[in-house]
Amino acid sequence: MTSSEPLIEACSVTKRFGGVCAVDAVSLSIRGGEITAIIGENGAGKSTLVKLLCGVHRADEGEVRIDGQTVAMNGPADALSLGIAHIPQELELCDAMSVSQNLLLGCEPIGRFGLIDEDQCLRQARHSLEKVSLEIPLDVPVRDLGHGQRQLIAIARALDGDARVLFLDEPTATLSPAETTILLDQIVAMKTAGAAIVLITHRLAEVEQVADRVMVLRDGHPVASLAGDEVERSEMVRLMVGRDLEPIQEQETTSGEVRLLIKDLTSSAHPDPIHLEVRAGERIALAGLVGAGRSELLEALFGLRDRTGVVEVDGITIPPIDPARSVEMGLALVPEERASQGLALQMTVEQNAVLPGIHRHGGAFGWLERRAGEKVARQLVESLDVRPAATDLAVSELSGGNQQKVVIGKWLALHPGVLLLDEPTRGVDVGAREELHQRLMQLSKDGVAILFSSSEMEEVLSLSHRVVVLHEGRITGNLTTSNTSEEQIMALATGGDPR
Amino acid sequence: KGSVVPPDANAAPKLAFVTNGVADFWVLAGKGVQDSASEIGVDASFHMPPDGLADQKRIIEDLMVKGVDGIAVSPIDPVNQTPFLDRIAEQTLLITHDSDAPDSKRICFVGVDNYEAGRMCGELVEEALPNGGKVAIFVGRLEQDNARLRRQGVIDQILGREWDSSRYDKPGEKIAGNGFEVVATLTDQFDMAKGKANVEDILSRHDDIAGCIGLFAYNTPLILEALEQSGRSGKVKVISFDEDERTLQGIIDGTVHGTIVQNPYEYGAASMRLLKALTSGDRSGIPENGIFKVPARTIRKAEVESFREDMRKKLGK
Amino acid sequence: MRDERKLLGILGVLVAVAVVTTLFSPSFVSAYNIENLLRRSALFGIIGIGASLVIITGGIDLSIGSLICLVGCLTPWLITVVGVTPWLVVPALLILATLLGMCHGLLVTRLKLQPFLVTLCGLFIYRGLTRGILADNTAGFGTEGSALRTLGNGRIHLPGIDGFALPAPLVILIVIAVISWLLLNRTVWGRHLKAIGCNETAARHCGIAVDRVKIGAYALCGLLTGIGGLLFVLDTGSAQPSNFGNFYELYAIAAAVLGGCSLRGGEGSIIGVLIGATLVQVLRNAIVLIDGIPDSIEFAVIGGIILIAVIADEAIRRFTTAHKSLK
Amino acid sequence: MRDERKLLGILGVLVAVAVVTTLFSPSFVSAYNIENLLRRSALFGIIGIGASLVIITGGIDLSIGSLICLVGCLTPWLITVVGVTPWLVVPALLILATLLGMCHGLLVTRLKLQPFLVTLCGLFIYRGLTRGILADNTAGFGTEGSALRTLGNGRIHLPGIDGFALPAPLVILIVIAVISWLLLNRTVWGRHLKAIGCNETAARHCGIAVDRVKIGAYALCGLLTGIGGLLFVLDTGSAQPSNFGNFYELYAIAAAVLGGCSLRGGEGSIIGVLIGATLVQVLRNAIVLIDGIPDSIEFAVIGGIILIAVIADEAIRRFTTAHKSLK
Ligand SMILES: Nc1ncnc2c1ncn2[C@@H]1O[C@H](COP(=O)(O)OP(=O)(O)OP(=O)(O)O)[C@@H](O)[C@H]1O
Ligand SMILES: Nc1ncnc2c1ncn2[C@@H]1O[C@H](COP(=O)(O)OP(=O)(O)OP(=O)(O)O)[C@@H](O)[C@H]1O
Ligand SMILES: [Mg+2]
Ligand SMILES: [Mg+2]
Repeated sequence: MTSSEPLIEACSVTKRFGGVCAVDAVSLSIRGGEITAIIGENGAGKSTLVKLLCGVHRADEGEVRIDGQTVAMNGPADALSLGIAHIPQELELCDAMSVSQNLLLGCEPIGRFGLIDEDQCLRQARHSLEKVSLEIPLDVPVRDLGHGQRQLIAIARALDGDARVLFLDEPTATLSPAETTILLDQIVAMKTAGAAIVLITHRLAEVEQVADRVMVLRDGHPVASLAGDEVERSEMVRLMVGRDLEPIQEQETTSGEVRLLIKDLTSSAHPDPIHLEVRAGERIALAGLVGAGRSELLEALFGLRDRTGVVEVDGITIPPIDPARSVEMGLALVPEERASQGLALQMTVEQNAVLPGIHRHGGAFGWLERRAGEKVARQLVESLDVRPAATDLAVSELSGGNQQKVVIGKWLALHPGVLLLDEPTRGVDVGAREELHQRLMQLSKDGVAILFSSSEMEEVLSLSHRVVVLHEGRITGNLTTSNTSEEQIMALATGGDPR
Repeated sequence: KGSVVPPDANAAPKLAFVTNGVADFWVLAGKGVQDSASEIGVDASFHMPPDGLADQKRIIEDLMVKGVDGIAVSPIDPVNQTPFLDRIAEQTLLITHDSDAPDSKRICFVGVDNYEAGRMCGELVEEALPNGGKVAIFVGRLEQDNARLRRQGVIDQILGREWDSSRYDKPGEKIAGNGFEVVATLTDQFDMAKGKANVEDILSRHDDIAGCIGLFAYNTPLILEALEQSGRSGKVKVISFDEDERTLQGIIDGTVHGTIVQNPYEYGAASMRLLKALTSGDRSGIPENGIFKVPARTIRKAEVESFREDMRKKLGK
Repeated sequence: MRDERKLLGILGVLVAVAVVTTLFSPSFVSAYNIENLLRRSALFGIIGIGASLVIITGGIDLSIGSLICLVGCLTPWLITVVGVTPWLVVPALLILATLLGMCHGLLVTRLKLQPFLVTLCGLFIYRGLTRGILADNTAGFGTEGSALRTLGNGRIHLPGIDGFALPAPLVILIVIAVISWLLLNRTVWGRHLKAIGCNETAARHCGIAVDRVKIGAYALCGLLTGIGGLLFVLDTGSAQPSNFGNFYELYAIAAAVLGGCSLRGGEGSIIGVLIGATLVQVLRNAIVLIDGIPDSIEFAVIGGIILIAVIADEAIRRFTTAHKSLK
Repeated sequence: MRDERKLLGILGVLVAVAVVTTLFSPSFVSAYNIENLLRRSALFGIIGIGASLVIITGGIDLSIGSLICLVGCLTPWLITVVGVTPWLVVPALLILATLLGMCHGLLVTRLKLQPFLVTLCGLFIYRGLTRGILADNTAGFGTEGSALRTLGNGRIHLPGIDGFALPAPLVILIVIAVISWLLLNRTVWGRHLKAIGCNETAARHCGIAVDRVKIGAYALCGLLTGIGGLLFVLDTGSAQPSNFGNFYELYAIAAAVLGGCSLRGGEGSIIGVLIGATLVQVLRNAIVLIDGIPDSIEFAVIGGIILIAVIADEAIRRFTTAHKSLK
C-alpha cells in the first residue's frame, strides 16, 4: 500500500524561539498508507515540528514540501485546503457551541438558498460520533462535557474530514484503554485507505502496536528513525532518554490513620452516595471510562463543584465550594486541563509556581517575599527537570509536558496532606513519569494521602494500592491492586460483570 | 506670575474669543470676530470648548500660555468662575460676552440681558395665545445661565409677575397663572433625536397643548418637525429663540409666531473692536456701567424678510 | 432555545414598564405614541444589530456615535450646501461607512490592535472630521421636504387600519433584522462568526478564515451604523457636528448586551437586541409621559431599570438551570 | 522588562509631539505651561490608574465619568449649599465612591453580571442622581478661596527653583502611583489580581479568593475616581451635573490601554498609564498652542495620534520579537 512519493516532507526545517532552538535541521518524509510516530522527551520539539508541517508556525530555515512542491502555508486554513488536518496537543473547542456545531465547524453542509442544512449537519455529526463510539446528545454545549469526551470530539472532527494527512498530537493522553483501542482502529483504517498519519504519544505501547515508522527526537535533533519491525519498547526508551529505565521497587509503607474521609457524597454527576477513605501513606486510583465522573469527583472534593455529603480532611469538615478553604486545610488538586484550569499561561514559571501558596511565601502586610518565591520556583524546575530550566519564562513558551510538570510542582511545593491528582502524568514523557511516580511514592511514605485518576492502566496498576472503579458516576468496584487485573477493572468500568 | 510672552510692538495685537460651547449661534459670532479682525487689523483666534466648564478653563489657560493681548470669554458659570476670571484679568485684558460675571475684574460685558430677552419672548407668547393655555418649554440644558434666565423671563412674563431676574421656578414644580400653565421644561443635552422625542412625547401626553417654546436655536426646527409629522402644524403655536433658517421660514409660512434674535455677529465684532481699543489704552468705548448692550430684537412676520436678507449678507452667502 | 430563555427577564421588565406607564398615562397606548416609539426603537435597533455583530466576534465598536454624526451631518450638507443629488449622496455615504468599518476590521485583524482602542480612535476621528468639514455649522435639509426624508419620517398606511401607520424606519428595521437573523443563525458565515467569538484559536484550527469573517462583521456594523445615521438625520431634519449621535454607541451596545450578547463574544440574539433597544426607548418615553418624574433623573431611571432587567435575567437563568458549577 | 519594551512606541510619540509643539510654539516649554500640563496629566493619571486596576482583572469601568460628576458636584454643593464642613464632606464622599465601586464588584462577582453592563448602569445612574439632587443647578465654591481648594490648584514651591512650582495634584498622583505600583508588583494582592486577569479558572483552582480580590479592585477604582472627582472640582471651582466628567471614562481607559493594559486582562503597567494620560493632555495643549489648527478638528488630531501611537507600539513589538506564531 505504501506509495513511494511522500505526501508531505520537511527539508531540514529549523525553528527557533528566542535563544532556544526547538527544531534543528530536521528532515522527514511522510507517505500515504503509513503511520509515523514521533517520540521524544518533553520539550524535544515534537509539537513544534508538527506545527511547522501544518502551517501553524513558519520555519526559520528549510522548507516544507507537499506533493513535491514547496509551499508556504499561512495558518491552518491553508493546511486544511491542502488536505492536512491537525489535532493540537491542547484542546481547542468552541465551548459555548453545541457538539454538532463543533464537529462540523469549518465544513458545514450547505443546503437551499446558501443556508446551512441542519438535518444534514445532525446526520454527519451522528456519523462522526459513531466512529469514536461516543454517545452524547448533539445539542449540548461542549463546555458541559468532561475532558475526555471533548478530546474525542476533537478527534472525531479530524477523522471525519477528507484529510490526506492527519497529525495527532498526544490524542490518547486522557483516553482510557477502551477509547484508545477504538481510536487506534480508526487510524489504522484510515491508513489502509491511503492516508498518512503522524502520531505523537508518550504511550510507547501504542507505538509498538500501530507505528510503521518511528522518529525519535532529542533536543530538536532527530536521533534515530526506526522502521516497522525494529520498533521495540526498550530500544525506544533508550533512544529517547539516553539510558535504560529501571523498574521502580517500592519499599513497603504501612497506611496510617484516615486523612481523607468522604461520606454520602452526591453531586450532579454522582447520583448514588459515595463513601471513600484514604489513609495516610495510601495511594488510591480512580479508574473508569471517559465521562465516568472521576474528574467531577475530584473537583467536588476540592470544592469546585456543588455537592452534598461530608468531606473531612484530618477530621475537619471541608465546606463545599470554597477552594480557598480547601487549600488552607492542606488539600491540593492537580487539575485535568492544564491550559484552562492549571496555569496562568502569560505569567512566568515563577509566578505560577508560587500562586497557590503565595500566602505562605508572603511576608508581613501581604508583601511578596520575592526571594522565597524564586527559591520555590528553582526547586520546582530542578526537582522535576523542567526544560528549559528557566524560572522567568512565560509558561506559554514551555512544551506541553513541561507545563504539566509546573502544574504538579506548584502543588507539591505546598506540601499538602491530601493530594488529589487528575491525570497527573498526562503528556509527561516516560522518563519523567518514572521520576514523578517515585516522587509520589516518597510522598506517601511521608504520610501523604493520595487519590488520583488515571486513564492509563499501567499507571493505575503500578502506582496504586487500591483501585476504585467508576461507571456513570457510581462506584462499581473497590479493589486491592495486587489482587486485580486489567481485565477486571475494564469490565467494571464498562458496567459489566467482573468475572 | 506665569510667563506671558511680551507683545511684539509692531505686530498686530493677538486677541481671542472663547464661547461657552459649540453652536450655530457661536459660528455666527465667529464670523463677526473674523470679519472685524481683518477689518481693524488684529490677529484673532476663535475657540468653542466642546465639553463644558473644565474644557473652557483648559483652553483659556492654554491661551494664556500662548500669550494673548486680550480675551473675550462667555463664562459658563459666572459666579464660581469669578476667581479664575480674576486671575486671567491680571494677565491680560478680559471682557465677557453673552453671559456676564459682574463681580469679576472683567473690563466690560458685551451682550443682551437674557432675562429681558426671555420677557420679550414671553410677550410673543402672550400675543400668540391671547387666551392663555398650556405651554411647554424645550431647551438644551438648564445649567447654563442664559438658558435659565431666558426661561425665567418667559415664565415671569406670561404669568404676569414682577421683574426679578433672581427668581427660579424649579422644572418639576407646577407653574401656572394668568391663564397659562407651563406643563414641562424638557432638556435634551443637545441630543437632537432626544430633543425631537421630547416634543413628540409632550404632544402624546397633552392633547390640548397650545404652545411650544424653543429656547435654543435648534429646538424650534425640531418642534416644527414633530408638529408636522403629527399633523398638528399650525394648530400649536410655536415661539422661538434665535435665527435658524427653518425658524425664519416657519415665520414666513405662519407655522412659527415669532422669534427673539440676539446679535451674535455683533458680539464677535464688538468684542474685537473693544479689545483692540483697549490694547492701545483707549477706554472711550466702554460704557459707564461696564455693560455694552447689544439689544435683542423681536422678529415677526413683518420683519422677517429684511432680517434674513441682512443675515445672509453678513454670512457672505 | 437557550437563547430565548435568556430574554425572559428583560422581556418581563419591558412589559412591566409598559403596563405601569399605561396605568399612569393612558396616552402611552395612543396610536401616535406607539408610532413614535416604534420609530425610535427601530432607529436604535438598527445600530444595536450592528453593534451586536461586532460584539459576537468578541470585539466592540465605540465609534458608532461618531460615525452616525459623520453620515448624519454629511448627508444634508452634501445635498443642500454642496448640492449633490441624493441619489449619489446616500449610496456614497453608505459605502464610506462600510469602508470605515472595514478599516476597523483590518486594524483589528491584520495589525492585531485591540478593538476598543481602534474604535475609540474612530470615535475621536470621525467627530473631529465632521466638525472640521462643516466648520461646526449645523447641517439641515432646510425647508424643502425632500422625497428622501420619507425614509426617515414616512408612514405606511395599512389597509383597513385607521389612525395608525407603520413608521418607515420600522419597515427598514424588519428587513434588516430578518436578514441579520438568517445571516447569524442559518448561514455558514454566522456560524463562523459565533465560533470566532467563542474561541478564536479553535476557529482558526478549523480552517475558518478568521480575519475575513471579522472584517466582514466590522464592515456590516459600519454599514448598519451608516443606515442608522442616515435615518436619524432624515427623522430630525438637521444635525450638529458637535453632538449629533453623542453616546449612541452606548445605547447600541446596551441594547446588544441587554439582548443577551456577551462581551466575551460568541453569544447573541437579534430578537434580544430589538427588545433591548425598545426597552430603553420605552423608558425614556415613560419618563416624559408620567407626571412627577423630573426630567433630570431620566438617566438614573434608565440605569436603574436596566440594572433590574439584567438582575432579573440572571435570577431567571439561575432558577431554570438547576445544577450549578464553578467554571 | 517585558512591560517596559511595550511602552517605547507611545513614549516615542509623546516625545515627538512635545518636540514638534515646542518648535511651533516655544511657550510650550514655559514653566507656566509645564505646570498646567503636569496638573492636568496628574488628574487624568489618577483616574487612569483606577481604570487600569479594573482592566487588569479583565473587567472595565464605564462609570468613572459619572462618578466624577457625583463626587465633583456633591462636594461644592454639600459645602456651600447644605453647609457641611469640608472635614466631613471629603471623607464621606470618598467612602461613598469606594462603596459604589464595591457594589460594582459585588454585582460582577456574586451575580456574575458583565462588568460592562454593571458600570454602564452606573454611568447612567450616578449622572441622573447628581442631576436630580442638584436639580440641574451648577454647584461651585463661589468666590471664597477655601483652604481645601489648594489641594486641587495649589502649588508647592521647590527650594532653589524660581518660577516653577509643583502642582498639588501631581504630588498626590506620585503618592498614588507609588502605592499602586507597589501594590501591583510587590504584594500578594497584586499578584492575585494579575493571575485572575490571566486565567480566572486557574486562579480559582489555586484557592485564590477571586471574588474578594476583584471586589477590592473595583473598590479601589471607585476610591481613585472619587479622589479624581474631588481634585477636578477643586481645580475648576464648580461643576455642572449634566456634563462634568462626561467621557472621562474614555480618557481614563484610553490612558490605561495606551499604557499597555490589555482589555483581556492580566497585563498592565502603572508607568504606562501615566505616559498614556500625559500624551492625551499634551496633544490637547498642542492643538491650542500651535496656530492654524482649528479647534474643531481637535478630536480628529487626538484620535489620529493615538492611532499612530498604538500602531508604532505594535510595530516595535513585532520588530523586537523576531519569531511569529499563531495565537
Ligand atoms: N511559543 C513558544 N515560545 C517559546 N518557546 C517555545 C514555544 N513553543 C515551544 N517552545 C520551546 O520549544 C521547545 C520544543 O517544544 P515542543 O512543544 O515542540 O516540545 P514537545 O516535544 O512537543 O514536548 P511535550 O512532549 O512536552 O509536548 C521547548 O523547549 C519549548 O520550551
Ligand atoms: N459542567 C457540566 N455540566 C453538566 N454535565 C457535566 C459538566 N461537566 C461534566 N459533566 C458530565 O459529567 C460526566 C462526568 O465527567 P468527568 O469529566 O468527571 O469524567 P471523567 O471520568 O473524568 O472522564 P474524562 O475526564 O476522561 O472525560 C460526563 O458525562 C459529563 O458529560
Ligand atoms: Mg508537545
Ligand atoms: Mg477526567
